[in-house]
Amino acid sequence: MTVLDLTHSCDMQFVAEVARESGQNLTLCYQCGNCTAGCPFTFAYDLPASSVMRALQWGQREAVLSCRSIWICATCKTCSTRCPNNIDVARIMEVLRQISRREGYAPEKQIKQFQDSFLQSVMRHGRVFELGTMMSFIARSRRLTDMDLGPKALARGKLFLRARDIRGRDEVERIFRRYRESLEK
Amino acid sequence: MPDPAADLRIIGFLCNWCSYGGADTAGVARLAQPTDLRIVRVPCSGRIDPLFIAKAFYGGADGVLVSGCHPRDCHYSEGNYHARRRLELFLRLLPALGIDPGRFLYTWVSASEGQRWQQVVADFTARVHALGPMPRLRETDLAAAALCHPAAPQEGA
Amino acid sequence: MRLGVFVCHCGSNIAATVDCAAVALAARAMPDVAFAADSVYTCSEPGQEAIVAAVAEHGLDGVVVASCSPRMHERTFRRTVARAGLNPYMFEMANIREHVSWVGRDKERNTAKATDLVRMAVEKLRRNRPLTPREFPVTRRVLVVGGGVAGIQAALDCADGGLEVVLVERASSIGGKMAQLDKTFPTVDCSSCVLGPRMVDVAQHPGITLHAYSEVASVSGWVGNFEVAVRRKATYVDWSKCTGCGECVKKCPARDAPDPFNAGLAPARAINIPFPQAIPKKAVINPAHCKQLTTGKCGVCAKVCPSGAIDYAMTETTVTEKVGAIIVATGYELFDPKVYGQYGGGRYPDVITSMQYERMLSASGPTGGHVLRPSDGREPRSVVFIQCVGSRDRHIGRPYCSGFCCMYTAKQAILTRDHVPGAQTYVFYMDIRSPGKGYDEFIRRAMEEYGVRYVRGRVSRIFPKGDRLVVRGADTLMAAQVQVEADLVVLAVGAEHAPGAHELAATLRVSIDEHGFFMEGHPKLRPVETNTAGVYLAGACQGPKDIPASVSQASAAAAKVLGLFARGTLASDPQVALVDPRRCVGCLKCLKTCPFGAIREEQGRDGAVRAQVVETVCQGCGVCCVTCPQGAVQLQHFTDDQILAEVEALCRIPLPTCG
Amino acid sequence: MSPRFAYYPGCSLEGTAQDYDRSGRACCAALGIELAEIPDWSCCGSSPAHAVDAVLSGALAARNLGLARQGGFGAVVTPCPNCLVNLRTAARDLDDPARRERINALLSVPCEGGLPAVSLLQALFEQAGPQALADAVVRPLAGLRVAPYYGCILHRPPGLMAFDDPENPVAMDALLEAAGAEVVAFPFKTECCGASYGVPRKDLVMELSGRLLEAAADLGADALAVACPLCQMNLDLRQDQIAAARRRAFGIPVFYFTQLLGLALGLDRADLGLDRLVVPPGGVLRKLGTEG
Ligand SMILES: Cc1cc2nc3c(=O)[nH]c(=O)nc-3n(C[C@H](O)[C@H](O)[C@H](O)COP(=O)(O)OP(=O)(O)OC[C@H]3O[C@@H](n4cnc5c(N)ncnc54)[C@H](O)[C@@H]3O)c2cc1C
Ligand SMILES: Cc1cc2nc3c(=O)[nH]c(=O)nc-3n(C[C@H](O)[C@H](O)[C@H](O)COP(=O)(O)OP(=O)(O)OC[C@H]3O[C@@H](n4cnc5c(N)ncnc54)[C@H](O)[C@@H]3O)c2cc1C
Ligand code: SF4
Ligand code: SF4
Ligand code: SF4
Ligand code: SF4
Ligand code: SF4
Ligand code: SF4
Ligand code: SF4
Ligand code: SF4
Repeated sequence: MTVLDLTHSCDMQFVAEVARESGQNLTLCYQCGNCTAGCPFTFAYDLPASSVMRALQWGQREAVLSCRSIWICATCKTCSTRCPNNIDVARIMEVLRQISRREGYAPEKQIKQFQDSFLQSVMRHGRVFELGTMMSFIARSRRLTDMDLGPKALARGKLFLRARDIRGRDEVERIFRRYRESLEK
Repeated sequence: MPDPAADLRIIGFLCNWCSYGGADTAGVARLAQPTDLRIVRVPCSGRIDPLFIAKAFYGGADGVLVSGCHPRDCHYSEGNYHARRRLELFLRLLPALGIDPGRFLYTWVSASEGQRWQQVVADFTARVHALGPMPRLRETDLAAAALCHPAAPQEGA
Repeated sequence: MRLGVFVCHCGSNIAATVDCAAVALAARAMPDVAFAADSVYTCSEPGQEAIVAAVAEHGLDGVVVASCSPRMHERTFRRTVARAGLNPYMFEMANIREHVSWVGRDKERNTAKATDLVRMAVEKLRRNRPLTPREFPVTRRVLVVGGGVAGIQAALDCADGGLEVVLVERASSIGGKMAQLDKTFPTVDCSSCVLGPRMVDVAQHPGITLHAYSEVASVSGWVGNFEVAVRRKATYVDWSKCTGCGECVKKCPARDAPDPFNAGLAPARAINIPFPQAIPKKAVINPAHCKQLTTGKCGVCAKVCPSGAIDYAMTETTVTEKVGAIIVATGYELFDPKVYGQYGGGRYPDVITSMQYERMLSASGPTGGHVLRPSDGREPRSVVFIQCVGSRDRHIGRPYCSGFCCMYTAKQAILTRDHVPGAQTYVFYMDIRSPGKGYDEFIRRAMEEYGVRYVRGRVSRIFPKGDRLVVRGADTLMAAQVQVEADLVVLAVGAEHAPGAHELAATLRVSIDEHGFFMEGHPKLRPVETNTAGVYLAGACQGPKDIPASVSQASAAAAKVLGLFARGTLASDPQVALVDPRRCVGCLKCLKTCPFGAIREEQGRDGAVRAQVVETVCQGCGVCCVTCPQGAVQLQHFTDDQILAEVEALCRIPLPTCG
Repeated sequence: MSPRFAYYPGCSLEGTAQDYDRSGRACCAALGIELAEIPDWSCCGSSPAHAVDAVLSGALAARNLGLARQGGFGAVVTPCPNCLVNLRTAARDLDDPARRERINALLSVPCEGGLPAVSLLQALFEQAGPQALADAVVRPLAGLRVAPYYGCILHRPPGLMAFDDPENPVAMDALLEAAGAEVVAFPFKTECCGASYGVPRKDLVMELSGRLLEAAADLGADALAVACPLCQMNLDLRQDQIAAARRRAFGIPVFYFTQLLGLALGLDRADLGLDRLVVPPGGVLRKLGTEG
């Protein structure tokens, strides 16, 4: 392990950015560990939630934005519900995920690909077309997955083979378009 | 360099036991506040004669803040009830005196409520700044103000 | 008039954000100011001597000190000017620290504001008159409210000092929480061995009158002469006859009454004596559970009582006590962990509170000192303690540390190993607060000698698994999610204010803080006094405190009372109202509004009725002054003239003299 | 007087969770709760949208609130907890002028304010309630041991959802008990099932849903009752995958709570979509004395 140089590695602008976007006061965290203790995904995290909070307090931008945990977090809100300091940890995780995505980090490629596939489907059809989302994900990730489920779902009429667009499809597409434009501005 | 004259004249009447203590608590906790307010210490909010406030406005105060103990916490049992009755009456008379009621605030702050005090001062100062300096009153207004003296016929009527 | 002004730097506390020299310079131009200077620490000896010297050298008639809050040092400087030969009331303070330098960031504005405050003080002082206090006799008796360890100590110290003591306790026995404890840290000696004899002393001391099962109903009067109404609740047992034999308790068929003494671990009978060492050891009927009192069918206790003490018709009574001072020692209440749904919120029988565990450890408790799981009566092999339950948690509105739970948890973990050899103990903690003498060594012993396993992290939830409980937490030092399987979980619940503290504070006219604990006069300089003269604080009613701290504070409060009564008389505050007989028309409006009944009707020699203030009764609130249509009654030191002079000092326009 | 709600099914209820949709509508109809589907509703964005951006997510949900407002409804009911979070968050944001402006900048038809949204569970609990349900039961679920599983976000965060106890919710328990079932004290009522990670990170679902199934099996539950399409999919459709990953067979049918209520109410079997369950419910139905 290398020495962490606190004088030079602490990015307070980053801390301020997260605080502003999330509306949370990061100094409130006293590292009780409750978020880590309650989080159902801690077993899969590379940085437990309370360590994300700590690294964030110390402005460890790179460590935080490149960690897998912020992508794996499912926004289940257990942490926010139990934090003794009323910190909405889930909101912070979400903001970190958004920044991480904006800045081109994607340590959990497949999660990002799945999200992209999902939103693409919403944009095209106005509603999610489940089979389409799956196909798009398989195309993006080049991974064949859940081949065992298709027949089961089909047999029980849980899967449609063709997308049905809603009338307001264009309106939904425009939401995405305007969003993209707003980012460019 | 900010102009010290930019401070408006805000006069606070504070009871010694609760609100003056609350202002001290805010000070001890270094809770930053705007500088406009000057505090007159009185033993009890029940000591505050509405005429003091009317005269302060006449004298050019841009805002007047009165703060006492919370309703059931008065050091003198019931002084703040007297104050409340008088000041509520006074508040209703303000427009007749040509004074924007926004320039006057009556509130409660206890000795432990440093943060609340900070908030009260910040909010009230901002409110007074939004109204700007107090227009000059006429002597006749002040004569009218004398009517709000609690011993004058209105009270109890 | 020749006035002197001293502007204090308070080291850099004031000088950093106020130009003190400029304030002094400006003061020199104020009317009647003959001398003005700045001074580094005005309250220090050289600072005070400079005032004394300046008074002599410049022939001053009055002094203004611009420094900290008058609540801090007004008395100090009044003594200084008295030493300089002036009347102590020829003194004013301008608060340029708490109200200026500590809250304003802009030096220029602060300096202007400080100058204004000095001008106000000068204008007021120009209108001050010398005042002289009067002496009045005091009642050399003291009321102690609350009979926990703090109240007991205060009562005994006062009584040993020769005062008559009235001790009022809400429960049927004194002893408070300490009586419920098994052993106490850091010595781990038996609680009842330490406290028991002190309780007996209370019962036997000729100077102490004990009103148990009683509460303070109302208080009137003032320091030196309070009148207290004590409400003695109905016990339905004539205590003058009851011998505490306990026959009634054994035979009572109503067995589901709550038992606060055992913290709800077991039910009590409708007629009960809380514990064998109770003082007084008398029976009390719980009217909500007694079959006779609820349905009219039973009367067993009356039949079995050998002394004929049972009295179902008893009603509450009130006695009046005259005292000169009051010590509040009402202690604290334990946090109810039901709000923590994630810890079971009362649903899991084997998740208990620390006080329940204390009763379980106690040989006189419902399990006879055996550690047994409430669910199945089995001895636990693994006990998990969770600290900070209901403390340091803003989420539930309890941001403060309860101070003693780290220590008692270590104690209970140690005792667990003594009671159940081989049992494994775990403690989830966030920080360990053990600053007393021998305290940290105690914690270390728990870890090193007793093998208590400390886990640094909060517990997120508890859930059942088979007949055990899984405690899911984190070890933040390992950055890991951890879990422990427990047979018994003990929640180290924190302290909150005693029930009824708000009402008692209102009755006594003292303040409480935002969490309902009583407010001390000053955290460092007046920690056992309140801002109401003659009312003192002892023990956990002022904030969470362990036994050593509660006892120290109780002795300190007793010393304060003994000091107050050291002379047979007290000096009254001369800042009282005064009626100008030439202006008074005898309407008596003032008499009706005075909250203290301090105004009397007086017939003058001319036969006309006028108001007159009884100086020793007047508390100086000034309510009467505003009421008087003639401006005839004026509060000395806070006259209309003086207050308006302060207002005028701030105004751009001279005030007219109307009204 | 039956209260009329705007009904927002959400995408899953047209696809994998049609049985939830049908059984939910049928229960509401039987208990006098009138639902009217929001015409031409669109996807709320689900979790991927708020993974990307709060305003984008807000706009996708707000379009639907706008449509419901146009329809003159006072409240929206949705069966899906994920949709509920998005609708509630959007409703809150729409009541804040600054955020409303940012959301409306993305919408073709601006939405001038929020609209209360409640879960189907809350609607059934508050509009009908256990007593009314018990009164309407024709075939009690006697002897059926059900583990109620609420999922993680149905009641969380408490500030936003403002219904039931976030740590130990009881609304579904009460309804199932009213339907005559024996409700198991399920310790993982609000633990996460792995959410939408089934596709991109199957291992997460295997672990989390695996824990749930094991706990239910250890408690001897005959069935799980759920209120979320994702939970149902993870626990039911993926139950074989989980069994393989954890080397333990479960065979626990996973019902939507509305399907169980529907059974007790004696509703038409065709409306309950029991044939769509992947883990066959036959054993359970036999236990109830009604062949599957
Ligand atoms: C589980 C546990 C274990 C502990 N172990 C230790 C230990 O080992 N060592 C240690 O130093 N400390 C220990 N403590 C702390 C200890 O309990 C307190 O320090 C101590 O009890 C404080 O004493 P007190 O007299 O101030 O308050 P209390 O003990 O609370 O006594 C207050 C008394 O006032 C009475 N009262 C309240 N209100 C009124 C009213 N309005 N009118 C009349 N009477 C009233 C109450 O009935 C009570 O008798 C422990 C605390 C707990 C919870
Ligand atoms: C850096 C620092 C910062 C601190 N800050 C704070 C703070 O912010 N707030 C706070 O509450 N506490 C603070 N403290 C603690 C504070 O200093 C002590 O609580 C306090 O000084 C104790 O007072 P005392 O009178 O008991 O002892 P002392 O201050 O030590 O006074 C003892 C006196 O006795 C004299 N003396 C010693 N032996 C003899 C003898 N044999 N004969 C005659 N005289 C003798 C000594 O010369 C001394 O004058 C701080 C301490 C330190 C070290
Ligand atoms: S629960 Fe809250 S205070 Fe505790 S570590 Fe997590 S964010 Fe920090
Ligand atoms: S919201 Fe995210 S970080 Fe918080 S407990 Fe759930 S998964 Fe973990
Ligand atoms: S008088 Fe007050 S302000 Fe001056 S040095 Fe003393 S404490 Fe500080
Ligand atoms: S009331 Fe009678 S029986 Fe009961 S303890 Fe007293 S003397 Fe004994
Ligand atoms: S009369 Fe009441 S207290 Fe006495 S024995 Fe019967 S139930 Fe118990
Ligand atoms: S004393 Fe210890 S356990 Fe108690 S609140 Fe403070 S830190 Fe927590
Ligand atoms: S109110 Fe004034 S005038 Fe009337 S009796 Fe009292 S002092 Fe005299
Ligand atoms: S100042 Fe007046 S009202 Fe107040 S106690 Fe004295 S006499 Fe009574």
